[in-house]
Amino acid sequence: MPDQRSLPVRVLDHPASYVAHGLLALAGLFYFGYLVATWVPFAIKQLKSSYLIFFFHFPNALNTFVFFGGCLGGSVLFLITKQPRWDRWARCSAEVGVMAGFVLLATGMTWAKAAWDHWWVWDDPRLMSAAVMMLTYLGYLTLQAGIEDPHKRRTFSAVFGVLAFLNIPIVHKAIEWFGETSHPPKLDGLSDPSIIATRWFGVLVFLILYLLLLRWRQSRLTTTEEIEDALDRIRRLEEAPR
Amino acid sequence: MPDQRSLPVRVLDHPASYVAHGLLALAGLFYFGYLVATWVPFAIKQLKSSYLIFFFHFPNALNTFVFFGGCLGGSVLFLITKQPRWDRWARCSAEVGVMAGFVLLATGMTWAKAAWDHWWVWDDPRLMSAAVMMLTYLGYLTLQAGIEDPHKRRTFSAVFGVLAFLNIPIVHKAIEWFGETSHPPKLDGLSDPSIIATRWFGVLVFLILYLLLLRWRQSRLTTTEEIEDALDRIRRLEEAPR
Amino acid sequence: MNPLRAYFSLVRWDWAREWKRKETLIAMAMMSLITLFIFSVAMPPVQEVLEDTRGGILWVTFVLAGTVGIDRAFRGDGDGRLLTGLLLSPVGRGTVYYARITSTMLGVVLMEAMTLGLFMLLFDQSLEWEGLLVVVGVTLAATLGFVAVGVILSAMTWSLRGGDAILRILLFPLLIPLLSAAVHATNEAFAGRPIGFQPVAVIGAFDLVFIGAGQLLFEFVVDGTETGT
Amino acid sequence: MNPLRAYFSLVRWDWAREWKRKETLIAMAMMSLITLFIFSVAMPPVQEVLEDTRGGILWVTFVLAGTVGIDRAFRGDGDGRLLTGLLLSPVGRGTVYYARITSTMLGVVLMEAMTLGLFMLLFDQSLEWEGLLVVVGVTLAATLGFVAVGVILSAMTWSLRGGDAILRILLFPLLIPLLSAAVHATNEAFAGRPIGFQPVAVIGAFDLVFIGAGQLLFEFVVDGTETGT
Repeated sequence: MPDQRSLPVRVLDHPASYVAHGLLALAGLFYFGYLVATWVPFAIKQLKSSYLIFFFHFPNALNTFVFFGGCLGGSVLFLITKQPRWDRWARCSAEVGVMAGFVLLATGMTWAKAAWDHWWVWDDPRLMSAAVMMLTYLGYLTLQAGIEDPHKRRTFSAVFGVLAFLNIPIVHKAIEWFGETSHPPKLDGLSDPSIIATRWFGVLVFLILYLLLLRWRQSRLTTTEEIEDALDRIRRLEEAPR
Repeated sequence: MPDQRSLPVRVLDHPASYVAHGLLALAGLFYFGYLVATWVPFAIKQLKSSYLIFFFHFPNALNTFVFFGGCLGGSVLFLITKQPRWDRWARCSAEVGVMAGFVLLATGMTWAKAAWDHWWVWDDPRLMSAAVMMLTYLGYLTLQAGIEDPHKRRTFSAVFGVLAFLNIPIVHKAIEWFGETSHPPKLDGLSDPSIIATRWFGVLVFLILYLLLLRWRQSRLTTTEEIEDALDRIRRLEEAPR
Repeated sequence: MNPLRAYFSLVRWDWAREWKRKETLIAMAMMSLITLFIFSVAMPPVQEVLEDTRGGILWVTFVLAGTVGIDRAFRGDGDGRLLTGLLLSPVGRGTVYYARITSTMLGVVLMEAMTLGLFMLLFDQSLEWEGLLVVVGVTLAATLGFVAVGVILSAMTWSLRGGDAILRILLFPLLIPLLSAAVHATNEAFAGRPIGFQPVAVIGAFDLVFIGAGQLLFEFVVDGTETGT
Repeated sequence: MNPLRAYFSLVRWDWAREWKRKETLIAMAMMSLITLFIFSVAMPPVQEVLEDTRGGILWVTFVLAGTVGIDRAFRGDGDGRLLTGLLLSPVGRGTVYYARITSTMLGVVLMEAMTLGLFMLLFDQSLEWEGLLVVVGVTLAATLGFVAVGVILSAMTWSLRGGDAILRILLFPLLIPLLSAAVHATNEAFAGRPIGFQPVAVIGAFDLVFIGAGQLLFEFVVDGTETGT
């Protein structure tokens, strides 16, 4: 049977592309670490943990949004096209987004502990919105795991994927306004060009890394679902009246 | 068809016995009102509402216990004998008990407002236990109303009827111990013989009144259930293979 | 059929059904009563503490008891005939959605009115007329958003195994902005202060976004349900 | 079969089943997380207020999340095969009851451990070693009573329409003395004071009364279920 898939799909599915992607991510991470360790000005390094952690916090914050946005995109496209692959895209994006969110929360909490001596700061709108976002997307994954019928599962998850994303800006505004008003001091002086460049490079590196994860999860899920589909079709053929 | 019921049952079911019971209750209530208005010492009457209400509060408190005890008795007897009439006894006792409980709470709240200027006193263990008891027995009635299968309904309600009663002493002790400690002043000087006699007479009068209610509810419920049983048996006969 | 007439007849039909059995109303009222008592046991019901907790007690009670009603918005007799029946009727799905929001909200608002009265009586709270107006207005507006998003989720979860828990897991995180605005406004109103623009903005935005999205998405939920069962 | 061996094999079997899917554990953990966040939004998470509310926040969270697990104690795959299967097995009903208490309690205690840790981290609370021991002891003792009465009620309500709401309506009022004792003891422990004899007495009495009554009544609940479905 000749391979009927289009050229880009065949290239992306080839093992070599995974290896290349992985090597790229690895190289990026090393160079990122090198930049953090050597390039950014020494003055701010005195903040120690709260400073170093920032370069891991910021890229994960942005990437959390990117992948939750990916989940929104997949959900909308699934609702329009009804193609299972958009559901898989949305689901895997949510998984990777939740992972990035965990890194975001963990680095945020470490930072909070170092800077303000509390693990958690209820009135930091960014930390709180991230946590509420995480709760919402953990709910999304619970929903995906909790429905057996495939069409129902995909549709309902997509609907919730849209609602979940719509809520994010409202959550952020509400917590900014109604959180307690004992604002802890914020870190300043992060505008040195080397810092800006390094943190945006970090965003790119983590994006590459998480895209690798996304591809891996997607290909696993595709295989599983295709096998299930095939088994389903075989069973229906066997049961059908001749 | 000759009446096959035993003599006491026939006497109790006769309309004349209801009329007699009703007249007794009415006469009792009038005499009770007369006692409250004239016999008890004038000194305490200066407490006005908080004083008068006491003679309605106390009998209802005791009768609430009596009828919730009746519910317990009916529940236990149903579990042992499996006879539907004990379930009816328990259910109607709970209904009458809840009614007495409402009067208890209403008079208690009026008293609290008059004496301490608050409608509700969270640290009065008697008021609080009464409220928790009411919640529990409202739950009992919800359960009775929420199950269709008769055997299931009777069994489950009886089980809950036992649990509900067992909880009462624990509730009372817990609230006495852990309620907030800003105890409001209690009324004293209620030990005059005329007061004691009047309030116990009140207990008797309300007991007679509520027993009338209980009989009325029971006879209605018995009729309903017997009709349902008969319809059920007819349906089963019609459906049975000849 | 004229959508407006269809809407009113659906709401009337819903209410005739619920009013006959009152099961959902009673369940909501019981949950509200019980929640108030649990709070009085779990947190000291004294004035100094209540000043910080009254809005929270009230709104957590609203949400916990209201969710009982929302959970049942599509359950009907428990076998799904309700939603199927609604969809077979010659009525647009937007109409079904709005009718369902309306009748669910009626029940929830009744429960909230009872809860508010009881709360003020039992916890010895009082409100000026303006404060009462603010609380009523905020409650109505926030309940609209609560029910609008709840109904969509309820349409998705009622048929699932463990659906009542899933409904709560999906619904409560979405409600957090609504809750924080409503709690803030309620506390301000009880303290006799003006609530300002911010809670109104958050609640308004929530209502608009989720009613709009809800109407669009209800269509898809219905499609998912139809092929699913 | 030897009741003790039967008991252990039932508990093991339950846990193997739950551990494979983790559905109930995840649902409980999510409910606990969400409840903690709702409290932080509804009541100011500042130290002065928390001194009066921390025991309450903790225990209301325990009860709300734990009830999700208790609600599912007999649901199994949702079609009642679990309870029926258990009763067909050659095991005394008392053994089934205690095994079910044990495995439900394991799940609830896991959730509580997570909740306690997260609560102390997020709300910035700390406990001395003795205080921690007291909190753990009180939590275990109170959870035993909570689960013992919850399991009986769950066996009654799981098959009813709207059973999850009925379970809560029946269970929560019964829990009020347990809750007030546990909240009181937890607050004292966090404040570094001795808890005294009273909470121990109330929780102990609750445990004894409801485990005793539960074992006796479980028999009847099973009879009711068998003829009912």
